[in-house]
Parts: sequence; C-alpha cells; structure tokens
Amino acid sequence: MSEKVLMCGNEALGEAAILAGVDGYFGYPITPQNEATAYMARRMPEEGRVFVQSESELAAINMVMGAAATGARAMTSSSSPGISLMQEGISYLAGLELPCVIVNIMRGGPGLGSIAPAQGDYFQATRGGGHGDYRCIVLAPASVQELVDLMQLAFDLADQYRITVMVLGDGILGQMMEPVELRKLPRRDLPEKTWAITGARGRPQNILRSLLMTDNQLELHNKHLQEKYAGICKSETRVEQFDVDDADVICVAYGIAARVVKSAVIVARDEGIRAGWIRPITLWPFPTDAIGMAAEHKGREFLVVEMSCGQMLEDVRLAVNGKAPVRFYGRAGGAVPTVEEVLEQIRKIAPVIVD
Amino acid sequence: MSEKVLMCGNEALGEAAILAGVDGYFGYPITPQNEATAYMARRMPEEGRVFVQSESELAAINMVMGAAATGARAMTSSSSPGISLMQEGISYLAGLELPCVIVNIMRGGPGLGSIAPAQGDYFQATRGGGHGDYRCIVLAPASVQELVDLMQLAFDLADQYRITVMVLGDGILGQMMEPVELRKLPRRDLPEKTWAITGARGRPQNILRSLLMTDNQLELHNKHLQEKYAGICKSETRVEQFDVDDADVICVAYGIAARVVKSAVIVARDEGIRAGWIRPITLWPFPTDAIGMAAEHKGREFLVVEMSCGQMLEDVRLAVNGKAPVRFYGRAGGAVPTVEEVLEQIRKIAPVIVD
Amino acid sequence: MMAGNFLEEVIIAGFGGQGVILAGKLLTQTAMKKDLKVSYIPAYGPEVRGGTANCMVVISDESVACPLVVSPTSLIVMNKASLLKFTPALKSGGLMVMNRTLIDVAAGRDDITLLEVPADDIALKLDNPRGANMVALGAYVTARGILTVDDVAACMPDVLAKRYHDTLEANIKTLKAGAAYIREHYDAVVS
Amino acid sequence: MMAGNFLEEVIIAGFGGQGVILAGKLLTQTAMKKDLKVSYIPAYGPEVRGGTANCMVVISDESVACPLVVSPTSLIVMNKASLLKFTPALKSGGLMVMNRTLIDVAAGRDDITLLEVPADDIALKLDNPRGANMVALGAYVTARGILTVDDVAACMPDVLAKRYHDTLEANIKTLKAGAAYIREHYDAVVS
Amino acid sequence: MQTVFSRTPTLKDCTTHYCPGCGHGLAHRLVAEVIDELDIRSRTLGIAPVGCAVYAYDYIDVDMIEVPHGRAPAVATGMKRMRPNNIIFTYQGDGDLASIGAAEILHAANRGEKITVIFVNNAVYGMTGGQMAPTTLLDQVTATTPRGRSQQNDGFPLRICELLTVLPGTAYIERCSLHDPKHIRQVKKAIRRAFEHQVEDKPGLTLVELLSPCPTYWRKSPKEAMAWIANEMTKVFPLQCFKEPEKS
Amino acid sequence: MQTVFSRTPTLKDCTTHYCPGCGHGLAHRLVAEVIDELDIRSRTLGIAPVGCAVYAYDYIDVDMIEVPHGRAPAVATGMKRMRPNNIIFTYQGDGDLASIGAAEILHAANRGEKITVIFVNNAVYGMTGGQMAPTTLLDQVTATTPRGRSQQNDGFPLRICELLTVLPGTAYIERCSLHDPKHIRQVKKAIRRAFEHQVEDKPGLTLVELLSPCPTYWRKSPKEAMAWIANEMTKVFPLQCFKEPEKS
Amino acid sequence: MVQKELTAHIKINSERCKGCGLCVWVCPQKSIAIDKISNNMGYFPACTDDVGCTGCAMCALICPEAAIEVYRDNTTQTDTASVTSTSGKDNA
Amino acid sequence: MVQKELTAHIKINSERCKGCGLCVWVCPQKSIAIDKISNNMGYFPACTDDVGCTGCAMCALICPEAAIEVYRDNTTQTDTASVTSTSGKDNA
Ligand SMILES: Cc1ncc(C[n+]2csc(CCOP(=O)(O)OP(=O)(O)O)c2C)c(N)n1
Ligand SMILES: Cc1ncc(C[n+]2csc(CCOP(=O)(O)OP(=O)(O)O)c2C)c(N)n1
Ligand code: SF4
Ligand code: SF4
Ligand code: SF4
Ligand code: SF4
Ligand code: SF4
Ligand code: SF4
Ligand SMILES: [Mg+2]
Ligand SMILES: [Mg+2]
Repeated sequence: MSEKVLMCGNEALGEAAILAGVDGYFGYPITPQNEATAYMARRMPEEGRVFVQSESELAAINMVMGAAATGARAMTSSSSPGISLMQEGISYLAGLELPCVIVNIMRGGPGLGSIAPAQGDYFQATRGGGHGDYRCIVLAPASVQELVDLMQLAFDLADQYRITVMVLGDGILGQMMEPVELRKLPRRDLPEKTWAITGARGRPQNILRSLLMTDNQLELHNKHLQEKYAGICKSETRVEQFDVDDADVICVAYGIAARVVKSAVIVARDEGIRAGWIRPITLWPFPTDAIGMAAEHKGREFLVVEMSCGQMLEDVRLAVNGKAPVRFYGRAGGAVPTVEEVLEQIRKIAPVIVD
Repeated sequence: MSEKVLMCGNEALGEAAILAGVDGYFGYPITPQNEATAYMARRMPEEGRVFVQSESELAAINMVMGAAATGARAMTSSSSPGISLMQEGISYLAGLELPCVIVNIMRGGPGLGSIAPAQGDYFQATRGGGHGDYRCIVLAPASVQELVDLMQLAFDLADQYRITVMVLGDGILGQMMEPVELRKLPRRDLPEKTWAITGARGRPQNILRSLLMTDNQLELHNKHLQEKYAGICKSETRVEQFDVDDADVICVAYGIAARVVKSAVIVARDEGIRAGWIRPITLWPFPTDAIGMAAEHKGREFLVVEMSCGQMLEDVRLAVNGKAPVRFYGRAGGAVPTVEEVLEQIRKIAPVIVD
Repeated sequence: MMAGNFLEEVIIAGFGGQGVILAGKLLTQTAMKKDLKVSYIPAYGPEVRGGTANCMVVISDESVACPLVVSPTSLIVMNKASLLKFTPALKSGGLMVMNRTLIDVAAGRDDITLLEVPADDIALKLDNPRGANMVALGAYVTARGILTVDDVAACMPDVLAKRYHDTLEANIKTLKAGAAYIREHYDAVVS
Repeated sequence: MMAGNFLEEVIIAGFGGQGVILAGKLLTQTAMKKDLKVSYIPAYGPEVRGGTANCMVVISDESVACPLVVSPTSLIVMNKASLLKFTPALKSGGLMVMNRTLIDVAAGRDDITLLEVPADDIALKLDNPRGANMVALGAYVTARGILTVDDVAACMPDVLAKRYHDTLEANIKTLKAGAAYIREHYDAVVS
Repeated sequence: MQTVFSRTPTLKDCTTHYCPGCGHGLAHRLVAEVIDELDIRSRTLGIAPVGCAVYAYDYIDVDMIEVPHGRAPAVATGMKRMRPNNIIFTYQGDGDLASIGAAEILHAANRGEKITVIFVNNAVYGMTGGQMAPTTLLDQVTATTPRGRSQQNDGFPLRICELLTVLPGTAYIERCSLHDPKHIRQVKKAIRRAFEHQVEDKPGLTLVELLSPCPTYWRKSPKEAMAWIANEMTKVFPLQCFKEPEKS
Repeated sequence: MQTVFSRTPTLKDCTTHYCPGCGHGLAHRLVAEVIDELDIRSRTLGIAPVGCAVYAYDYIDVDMIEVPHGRAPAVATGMKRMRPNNIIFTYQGDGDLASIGAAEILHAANRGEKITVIFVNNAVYGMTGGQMAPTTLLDQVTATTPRGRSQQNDGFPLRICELLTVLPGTAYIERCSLHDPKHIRQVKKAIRRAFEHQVEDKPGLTLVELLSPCPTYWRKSPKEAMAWIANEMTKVFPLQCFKEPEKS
Repeated sequence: MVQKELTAHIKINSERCKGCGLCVWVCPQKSIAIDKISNNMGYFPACTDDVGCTGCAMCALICPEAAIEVYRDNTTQTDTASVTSTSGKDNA
Repeated sequence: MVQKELTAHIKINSERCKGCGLCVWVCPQKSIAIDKISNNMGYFPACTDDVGCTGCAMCALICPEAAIEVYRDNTTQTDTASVTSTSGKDNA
C-alpha cells in the first residue's frame, strides 16, 4: 500500500487518469476545475503524453473524439457551462461509440451562475443533454480517494463498452484536499480496439460514422445501443448503503451532499431516529433495484437531498414507484445543505424511537 | 375565418411567427427544418423585419439572446444537432430570464444520425440539456394548424413568463403539408418589458446578468425561478384526451406519433377494445394531473408510444406513480410506428369487450 | 364524387426528376379545395439528387388522424424501383397506376385493380416530355372518382410555380390525356 | 494528544494575502501525518484578488463524513471582517484565536475560549512580516492540544513550495513564538 | 496499348451520390490519386465533413471518421497528436470550414497542426439545399438570399486563404480551381504538395482551397457551372499560392 | 481652481474588484469618458465578457448584458439589428474574443456589423487564474504553460488586428497600449474614433485592441508590468492603426 | 462505323456515367457525345466512337465520376497525359 | 510641511486607491508617494504633499481606479492636460 498524500480533487483526478494510462488530455480552463487542467499541463508532458489547451470546450470534446478514434485513452474536464457546449459532441461520441472520459466539476447555474459547488447538471449527465437516445455512464465519487479509484474505473468502463463515462463531482470535490493513496487499480480485461482508425494496413478500411440513412440502419444501431445500455445496467450499477435495514427514513444523496447527509444520519441515530442512507455511486445506471427493494418495506419514507432543485429526485421516485412517500430537501445555486438542515428534515419525517 | 391554404409545417411556423409579431429571426440551415429558414429569409425582409443567417447555431442562439435583451420578439429554429449546440445559450437565457422561441424539428440521433423524423430530444427539451436547474416551456403540436396556433401562444408565453419556449416537432411535422388557416390569435395582456436594455434614458441602468456570486443571490434567483415554474405548471398545462372515461388501455403519445396512435385507438374501438388516448400538448409542464387522475381507475393499463427509446415514458411513469402498469412501444432512429404496430400492442394489453 | 365515410391513402413514387412531388401536391390541393380533409408528406431521402422520390397523400371526409401511409389504398408508380418497393404494401382491393413506359415487369398482384398506363409515351406524344406525372395523375383521378380531372386542372395554377405558368396549358392537356386513356382502356373501372 | 472519539472542525479566515490557505493546508497535512482523518476545503471567492479568504479543516479519529464546516469547534480569525462573519457560527465551548493586531473589537461571546494573540506584531518583531498566520497556527495548535508545534514544524517542508524553503527556519521560529505566547499568557487553557 | 488513365485503387469502385457535374467527385479522385502516388494509403486517416461529401469514406478507401459539422480540424488535432506518424487530412466544405467551423480551422492553423486540409469551396451549402455560404458571392441567389446576397445584410464573401495566410502556423496555402483540365492538374499538384509537406513531417498546417462546381444549386448546367467559376468566382477568389512551403 | 481631471459620470463611483495595477480599470474609465464626451450614455448598450471584466456593468453606467463566454459579437449582432440607432459595444478579453469566441468575432466582422469592440489583450486568462491565452507570448509562463508557451505544442501568439484587417467588413482597426500616459491618450483617441464611427452610422465594425497589464498573472509589480508591455508585448503586437475609417 | 487505325481510345463506364457532359465539352477531338439511351440510373451516359482520340486524357481528367479510362499505343508519346495514376504499392 | 504657492494640486481618494504605485511612477514632479498607513481595504494608498505639482494629470491618466482628481489655477495654462472629462449632458 502506497503512502497517503494530501491532494485536492482536481489534481488527484489528473493523477488518477495518468495512472489509468490516459494518452491525451484536451481541455479549456474553467473554475472550479482549473487545477485539473493546470495539473495536466505540467504532468502529461512529464509522462511523454499529450496535453493540449483547446480553444474552447467545443474544440476539446472534438479533440477527444479524434484521439479516442485512434484507440487512445482520451479525456477532458470542465465545469457546467463548458459541459453544455459539449453536448453535440457527446451525442456524436455516443453515436460513434467512442470511449472517453469527461469530468464535470459542477458549479452553480443556470447561466454563468457562480463558481460555487452544485449538483444542477444531474439531468444533463444522466438523461443526455445532447440529441437522440443515448446514455453516458455517470460516476459520482464522494471523496478524493473515491475520485481517484473511479477515474480509473471510468477508463476501463469506457473501453469495455465503447461509451462515454462522465465523472460528476461538485466544486467542493474538486477543491477539497483529502489524504489519498494514489493506488493503481488492476485494469480490466478489455477487448482489442479493432475498430480504431490507425491506418488501413493489412485490413479493410475502418469507418467511424454516425450517419445511418438507409435500410433502417439507424434504428438497428439504436437497438444495439439500447441493448448495450441494458447490459451496463445489469453489470455496472454501484451503490453504497448504510443503516438501511431497520430504517424508518431512508436518505438518498450522492457526492458531497451524501457526506453531509451521512453525518446527519449518524446524529439522527444518536437521537434515536432510525435513519438510513443510500448513496448511488453510478447515477446512470441508477441503483433502481436497491432503492426499489428498500421501498418494499412498509411504512418507510424516503428523503432525497440534493444541491439542486430536485433532479435525482425523479430517479428515486421512479425507483420507489409509489410504494413509499418521497420527500425532497435541496439547496440550489451553489448553496450546500448543512447537517443541521438535513437533520431537521429527518426529524420531521421519522419518530424518535425510545428503545 | 380566413381561407385555408396548403402549407408545410416549416413554412407555416414561419408565417405564424410573423403573425405573432416576431421582430428577428436568426438561424442556421439544417434538415429537416430548412424550409423554415428559407421562408424567413424571404418573408422577414418583406415585412421590414430582421433575418440573419448566423454562422452557426451557437451564434444563432446568442443573436436571439441579444435581440430578446432589447425587448424584441426573437426566435430561431433548428434540428437536433443544432439544438444541442444551443444548450449553453439556453441555460443563459433561463438565467437571464429572456423570452424567446426556439423551434426544434427533430431528426434521428444520436450523432449525425439521419434526417428522418424522430422524438429523441424529449429529455433535452423537458429536462434542460444545459447546465443548472431551469425549465423551458415545451409545446408539441400534432398538426400544421396546431403548429400555427401554438407558435403564437409560444411568443405570448415567452413574454408573459420571461422564459424560453421550445416548439418541438418531428421531421414529418416540418415537411408535411396540411390545410391551415393562417389566423392571428388575440395577444395576451402582457407585462411591459421594463427590464429590456434599450438605453438608460430617464431611468437607472438596466443590467441583465446571470452571474450571482454574493449573499446567496444565486440561490434566491433559483427560488424565484422555481416559483415561476410552479406557477406555469398550474396555469399553462395543456392536454388533449379522447375516449378515456371507460378505457381499459390508455395510450399516451405526443406530436405526430399521437396521430398514429389515435388512428389505432379508433380502429381498436371498432374491434371492441376499450382504448383511450391522452396527448400532452405541453411536454413541460407535463400533464401529470390528467394522467395521474386517469391512473386512479382500477385495472387500467397505460401504453406510451414514442418515436424514441422511451423518454416521455418517464414522465408518464412519474404521473402514474405505480398505480397502473405502464407499457412502452417505441421506434427509434427515424423510424415511425405504424397504426398496425400500435394496434398490436393495444390488443396485447386489453381484452375485446363484446357489448 | 364518392359518397359516405372514406379514407383514401395514396403513395406516388418514382425517380427524383419525375415530378411525383408536384403530382402529390396537386392532388392534395385539389382535394382540399373540394372541402375534403387532406394531408401530404413528401419523403425526403439522403440523396442530394437522384434516387427515388415519393410522397404520401391522405384524403378523407373526416379529419386525418394519421398522415403516414404505410398500406396505401392507391399507388401510382412511375418506375421499376418504386414498383418493387411499394407493391407489397398496397391494400388488397387497392388501385395501382403503373407507368408502363418505364416498367417492364408485372405487378404480381391479382387482388388489386391494375391500370397500366404508358405515361411517358403519352406525354412525349403530346410534346410534354416531363408530363408523365400528369398522365398518371389524370389516370388515377379518373379511375378513383373522388375528384375530377377538371377539379385538378383548376388547381394547377395554385401549385405550379409562377415561372412555369406558361406550361399550364400543356400540362392540363397531358392530364386529360391520362384521363382519356383510362376511359378508353379501362372504362369498366371508372367510378 | 487528545484521547478518544473526537471531531475537530476548524475555520481559518482572513484577508486574501494573510496566508490562511497555507495555514489550513499545514494543519491538515500535520494531522494526516499523525494518522488522523482529515479534510480541507478552501473557500474560493468571486474576487480575483483581495477580499476575504477562508478554509475549513476537519480533523477526526474516525473517517470524515461531512467535510463542510458550518459550526466550527475552533476558529482562527486574522482580520475584523472574518471575525464579524464567523464568530456567530463558533460552537458554544469552542476555541477562538483572534489576531489582536488587526482586530480592535471584542468577540462578543462569553461561552467560548478566546485567545487574543497580537499575531502581526509578533511576526513583525521576528522580522517575518508575512508570518502572522504561523503565529496564529502555533497558538491554536498549542491551545487545542491535538497536535504539537513540533508536529507542525516537521510538516512545513511538505506544504511550502520548494522556492520558499529558504523561509522554513523563519516560519518555524514564528510558529513557535505563537506557541510560546499562549503558554505565557494562557497557560491555563493549554491542554 | 498502355493505360494512360485509370481509376486509382484508393478511389473505391462505386458510383457516387453526387449530382451530375459535381466537383466533389473530382476532388475525391485527386485526393485518392495523391494518396496512391505517395504510397500512404495504409497510414492515411481522413475526416469527412458534414456536407455533401459526408460519405467521403464510401469513396476514399482509407480509415475515416465522420465528425460534427465544422469540427474536423479539432478532431484532426486529437488524431495527429496521438498518431504523429499518420497522415491526417480533413475534407471540408465552405459551410463546414468557413462558417460553423471558423474557430476550429483558425486555431488548428494557429497552432500549426501538421495536418492537411482539403477545402472545397462551392459558394453554397449543397447538402442542405443551396443556402448561402460564407463564400457565396455578392448578389448570388441562394435559398436564404432569395434577392441575392446583400453585403449589408449578409456580409462579404469570406476569403479563407487570405485570412489563414496571416497566421504563422500555416505552412502552405494555395487556392486552385476545378473548372477545366488545366486547372485540375494544378489542383492535383497542390494537393500533392500539401500531403508531401506532411509526409516529410515539416511544421505547419497545409491547406488547399478548391473552387468547385455545384451545378444543382447554382442552377446551371455542369458546363455553365465551370464557366461561372472561371468568369465569376475567380474574380472574388483569385487563384494563387498564398504561402509556399519551405523547400526541404 | 479649475478641474483638470475628475471622474467622468458614466464611470460609477465605486471601487473595482480588480487587482492593483490592472488595466481593466483604465480601460473602463476611457470607455466611460468617451461615452460622456460623445454624450451617448442613454443610447449606449454594452456587452460584458466572461473574464475579469465580467462585472463591467457594475462600473460603466449604461444598459448592459452579460453573455456566454466569447459570444458577445453574436449577441451584439442581435442587438444592433433590432436597435440600429443604439450604440452597441462589446468589451472582451483575449480568451473571450480570440479563443472561444473566434468564430463570432470573425463573422460579425465579416458581416460588417456596426458595432464597436473593445478588445483587452492581457496575454493571459485573468479570471480563471492565469492560463495561456491565444495572445500569450512564446516562452511566457502561465498556469497551463508551466515551461513557457511552446510554439510546437501551443501555437503562436494570435494577432487579432492583423487577422481582422483582412476582412472588408471591418472599418477601423487599431492596436494601442495602456502602458504609459502618452499611450493611454492614444487609446482614448482610438476608442473615441471607434465610437464616433458608429455614432455617424458609417458601415463596418470598429475594433480597438488594448495591450493591458495583468500584474497578478504576469507575476510582476504594476510598474514592471507596464515595462513588459513596452518592451516585450509591443514586439509581438506592434502598435499600429491597421485600418483607418473613412472620413465623413 | 468508319474503320481506322486506333492509336488511342477511351473506355467509358456507362453505368457510372451521369451524363454531365463535361467530357464532351473538353474533348479537343470532339470524340465524345451523349448517348440517346439512358442507363439503369436513368442518366444518359457519354459515348464515343474513338475517332480522332489522341489519348490526351482531358476527358478522364475532368470526369467527376472517374468513369473514363484512357489507353494509348505504346509507341505514341505526347505530353498531354501527366495524370497517370500509380497504384499504391502499399495497399496490402 | 513647506508652505508654498499652489498653482495646481491633486486629490487622491485613498479609500479607492489600491496602492499600485503607477501614479508615483509617472509623476514628473515626484509629488506622489505611497503612504505608510493602510486603508480599510488593507491597501497602502498613494499620498501627496502637492509640492511641485503642475497639474499635468499624468497621475490621473494612469490611475486604474480613477482615484485621482487634478485641479489647477485658472490662470496657468500648460498643454499637458488634454483629458478633461465632460459630464454627459444626456445623463437624464
Ligand atoms: C450542427 C449542425 N448544423 C447544421 C447541420 C446541417 N448541415 C449539414 S451540411 C451543412 C452545410 C453544408 O455546406 P458545405 O459545408 O458548404 O458543404 P457542401 O454540401 O456545399 O459540399 C449544414 C448546414 C448539421 N448537420 N449540423
Ligand atoms: C464556456 C465557458 N468556458 C470557460 C469559462 C471560464 N472562463 C471564464 S473567464 C475565462 C477566460 C478569461 O480570459 P480573458 O478573456 O482573456 O479575460 P481576462 O480575465 O484576462 O480579462 C474563462 C476561460 C466560462 N465561464 N465559460
Ligand atoms: S448539391 Fe451541389 S455540392 Fe452537393 S452533390 Fe449536388 S452538385 Fe455537388
Ligand atoms: S487577474 Fe489580471 S486581469 Fe484580472 S483583475 Fe487581476 S490584474 Fe486584472
Ligand atoms: S483522351 Fe482526349 S481525345 Fe481522347 S476522348 Fe478523351 S479528351 Fe478526347
Ligand atoms: S464526364 Fe464522366 S460523368 Fe460526365 S458525361 Fe463524361 S463520362 Fe459521364
Ligand atoms: S498632476 Fe502631474 S505633477 Fe501633479 S501629481 Fe499628478 S502627475 Fe504629478
Ligand atoms: S495610480 Fe491610483 S490606485 Fe495606483 S497608487 Fe496611484 S492613486 Fe492609488
Ligand atoms: Mg459548400
Ligand atoms: Mg485576458
């Protein structure tokens, strides 16, 4: 086990990408993820790899597309407005089935908003802000260590499924420092990238295209994508649970918000309230089954906490499917819920149990 | 009542915008909405109004922003990939609360996809493909006549609520010709645009900004937006229903798909199947109450039909909230469901009632 | 004109340059002018030029629910590729107008009314080499009996771009030649 | 060192140029090296330069659930604006280190342990005019008793950028002066 | 008998989807010929535009990718940085390169990316039905300039070569024309020079602009279209080598 | 006593958020002075960039809007077309205008939009913490060029005036500098000429580039920063009037 | 058909040809014409009787469909055809 | 402080001043210095005793905070100050 170092999330995600063997980083500065771009500007050339500061996020995602098309591991990172500019590109990446990793260190919105931490891009990430039917795998780390580990998983998932993996954190995750072990995780057994465009030597030409105009090709392609997505749902859903079994109130939150909520749940238990906690680690695929199962238990209520006006809320409601009441507490536009605020909500829902 | 003329949807929407008093059209060519841009290129100067072919969709949405900021009625139109490029701009428009109208004549995706009709941008339109918590009003006409009427409503709604209104149709709606009456609808009583930037004469400077960094301003702004959105949900939800009262199976579809489904429902009734039909006209706000009420009736099933892999499906499931089974039939990537296919699905669900 | 409740679903198909789009619009416009409910959808293909073109016209006395035509009640095919593509979809009992000049194969259906019209030949004879579409339309209208060729002729100025109005007369003549051909050869089917 | 279960939540606040970010990182690094669980969040404000800066440090013997500090158990304030902003949030029974050189108002709380340290004066006297942060940190560490100034001094090279390593000695001296001040004036509170 | 001219192997043996007399077919052939002459088929990577030539990969038999409208130079950057030993070219129309993709070509050129750009200027948007392009001539009638392009409303024909020549990152910039056999030869030479420059791994971006006929949306016969290039287009877009590559 | 110099009314009476010695404050003042001198405050509409000057509306007392990063020229187009009698200006940094917004400025210029662009070139991204801008000099160290800007990896300093001068849609292009009182006077004159051109409703876009100090991310004292402009920046960005507006 | 000694001739792939007429236009020998019978795509292709053909390859050079091949007697050597394409050795 | 006949003087708004020192640098008369006492924002502002001030306005011209006003005796008339700002008549 390597030693722990104190590192901010933005730098740690860069180092994790290097551990994962990223070949090219393409990005454009934006707060609160700037340390990532700066870190890569320094580290990538040290590793003999490619760093390009693109002229825009639009260019960045297209550079990623080009790099990924050659079979290289490619990534970009940005924050909310920059990710919005990538939506056309992301839809193309989905259509072309090119693997890559996009980091979104979210800030307050809409518009220029603020540089304060937020979780307002959940819909964009999980539903596809671009056009057409497609999905990205969305990973939501809650600590710098988890960020380091999930970044590496992200590259593997991307290659395994030929898919865009988005790592979604908020400004705090990017800025905060925590001790991390920069451990290199074992790489999955991955398929060869026979589809990559590298020069048609000794094989027929490879074509990467998303325009499919004849013979129902595009519908077949969509079917193929949907099947792939279904497979990912089956195999790659991740969730963390805590004190759920006997809970009267189950809190659902992700990322930094989940840590605030966990503190609240711990205090609530101390107060004699049977609170539990579910933290989706993959936002897509969403842990629908875990939450659905938790909802089977009669008399339970759910509390969704987000740094947004209620976006994951919809996924929780879809998972619960009317079997239990689902309440919501959110702070928006860069504000962060406090332990005390969440506790207040928990107290409203659940009775104190005197054992 | 003025005479009916045969007009394709793309041209009709342009003429409707002119009836609604649009001051500026800014757009970039893309199939299958090109007739709209070409029509406006011809008609706007005839009316002494502004037509600009922008260098891109990115520029188009920002030109719309500029025009709207001066208090003018402004619009753009495009199709799926072009709308993806507008996502940052749309988030800004939401933050700035600028009224405007965006038409999306959807095509097959993801990526370049095809120019065939599709409904794969439902998530993008209703959840906000841009960053942050915001909503656009989304109108989904099902005929050229309704397109003409809703375009005019769109400008009124935009001005009344200082919001972006998106008119969502598929390629068929843009291309098909139907008889239309180019009737001018009465304009709503609208608030004065005191916020517009027109020159600070005799009043303090007006500032339109979305960067709100201090004193929780951004959260307050988000609260204000959410309240506005709640008000719109209360007042502006529109839905069409047909044969719902005694139905064993209720079909939900919008736009052109809804017309296919309606034909199927009619045939099903002829076959002795008690089928009904709900067509959301506003996709946001979604007619949650209408569908939720329909779901109260025991023993019913719902069938959602889309030209996508299942997007509105989520809204229907959220509205039904576990009270009834919700099934889905979709065609993707530019394919259109046929009456026969939908009938097949209806037959599977509902028994034939022999009266 | 047909009486009672009806739903006529037409597909007109051919080469890019054969004027099927115009024929479809003209049919739709005419039906609209006769206070029928109509819809019209052009198929826009991937090819810039060339390839096949087709359009879907729905005519009804009730408002048109589904504007898409999958199984037409009538089919006008101007070339072989279109015949091959659309014949299987034609409803049993339906009507087919086939451009015999360019189609040298059989329709292969005996459950339909087949009208074989040498559309290009007729047009060429009338010195209107691009008029095969009008011949076929005249034939269709006459056989189907929902509208008359005079109705159609009256609407031609609405649909033809102004700069082509000098061809009006020739086109009307060609249209009527199509009608005449049907009356001459298929009098039995004229409704 | 403190025994048993504990959760120390610190806010360090001051002017942009006062080195509160560095002090926070140093504190966090030291705690980490002593095998405690830690987290550190800098506040990044809208202003490019100037304005107030602050950071949140959490130290615990159990893994840190919530890294955000709303009600700190300890507060180090380097200027008046910070004092006014954060004092109300300090937990009852908490510890406050106040830079007396730049703050001429009272804390206004009698339910806390208040340490008034003339941080800038002390630093200036040691010819380390930018060392007020070290004075305050030394004072805090000494009073709080979770870590020692020697622990902190040992970690300084990890946190200070290489190009400033020539200031190590001066900074350690300044740090210890802060500790000494506390021992001298507030011996009672030293844990 | 000796074969004086035959189809080059890298041009696939199939019919194009282009209109009769369209310049894209010509341009494809010339690119394919150069690839074969330089013997670089198996290490060339192409980027198709969004425009009439979107199917370029159906005709040019090298590894290719189709990318978002206008972004080819950014994609090429990603590719070239990953695979500096491959020969990378973009094939872009005037709408693709000069309108929506203006920022990407400008910055790829300014960075001096070692890529080759084949820029097909037909003064119109072909694929979408004949709308105004940035390169549309003044007074030219298009679907979106029904009264002819007006300088006041629509601005000036944009001269890409002149613009990019200003940038030190460009190594070779030439404008040629496809309007007759003599000029077609010149086009081929230019394309060859551009590819050669890249093959020799010399610094800087190379770009060849081709004035190319779109008979369909110019509403001209193929012959008239060629004449229009010679008589009208070249007045606004003078044929010229704007920047000579250094000799090796 | 006579007032030789005082704060002009359109410059709001408040403290800026800029670093000591930053050029934005100077640029704001000069713009405000010109607005007052031309007596156009009540019909001037300003567009703030995304960059350090994002709060320009807090200082310049005219109607203003804040728009997406780089898109000010497109927004200005929408505004000017709607309100041709208003005076519209954008205020943009080098990242905003020359990097992400390259397409928008190029096309607004090419269309000859009747707007005035105040282009503040400080060779760095100030707002986001000192990253490389397109105008960063070779070898200049920034957050994203820790070893100095390398021509090979990062391309050349982009000269916007030289580029836009090529376009017939531009009417007046001048590069000036804020590095000493004499040059500040020249800046003011240039800004005045640009606005005057628009006030007289003459065709074409007007742009004034200002070499402007960012002491913070150049890691220099304000005085050193001024010297660096004079000694280094002007070598790469020569001070010059590239295009004279026609006399009225 | 006039019998004559062929020093050069061309081969037009009439199924590829779209009848654009550019070859007809550029042939210095007026050796090419447009056919009266359309091909399977519906186009009227170019045709030739090779009379007068010098093998200058102008036609092939301008053909957008690469539908023309040009052959010439080995002994003749004029300078017009500089566009012979080589097949890449590297097309493994 | 030396008493002298003032023909010109400046007024520095020391709360606005950020102590950048540019005015100190450009003053031809060396009439400006940086103060030793910081203002409320924490900056050390510029200060002057007006000795030697000619009213040339160089300092005002370069001040990024517009923190300096310059006054001059009506009778004196030098050419240096060409930057007097007018208040817009139109600020209704
Ligand atoms: C983002 C986006 N916007 C618009 C389009 C529609 N579109 C396809 S090709 C094209 C322009 C083609 O013109 P050009 O680049 O000149 O190529 P040409 O067809 O003339 O060869 C446009 C606008 C698109 N596919 N994507
Ligand atoms: C789409 C988007 N990308 C990136 C950013 C982050 N950002 C804000 S300002 C800026 C650059 C500022 O540099 P410049 O335009 O030179 O202005 P300066 O601060 O130097 O005056 C960037 C990249 C953003 N707000 N939006
Ligand atoms: S539309 Fe123009 S560019 Fe496109 S294929 Fe036809 S002729 Fe060529
Ligand atoms: S960072 Fe630079 S540009 Fe921004 S305010 Fe500070 S000195 Fe000015
Ligand atoms: S090779 Fe020359 S002479 Fe022979 S047909 Fe072709 S153009 Fe005519
Ligand atoms: S140039 Fe080619 S396509 Fe055109 S007519 Fe001649 S052979 Fe046919
Ligand atoms: S007005 Fe001139 S002389 Fe007086 S203080 Fe200012 S710079 Fe110095
Ligand atoms: S120039 Fe202005 S801000 Fe700078 S020191 Fe002088 S008065 Fe202060
Ligand atoms: Mg073009
Ligand atoms: Mg800058």
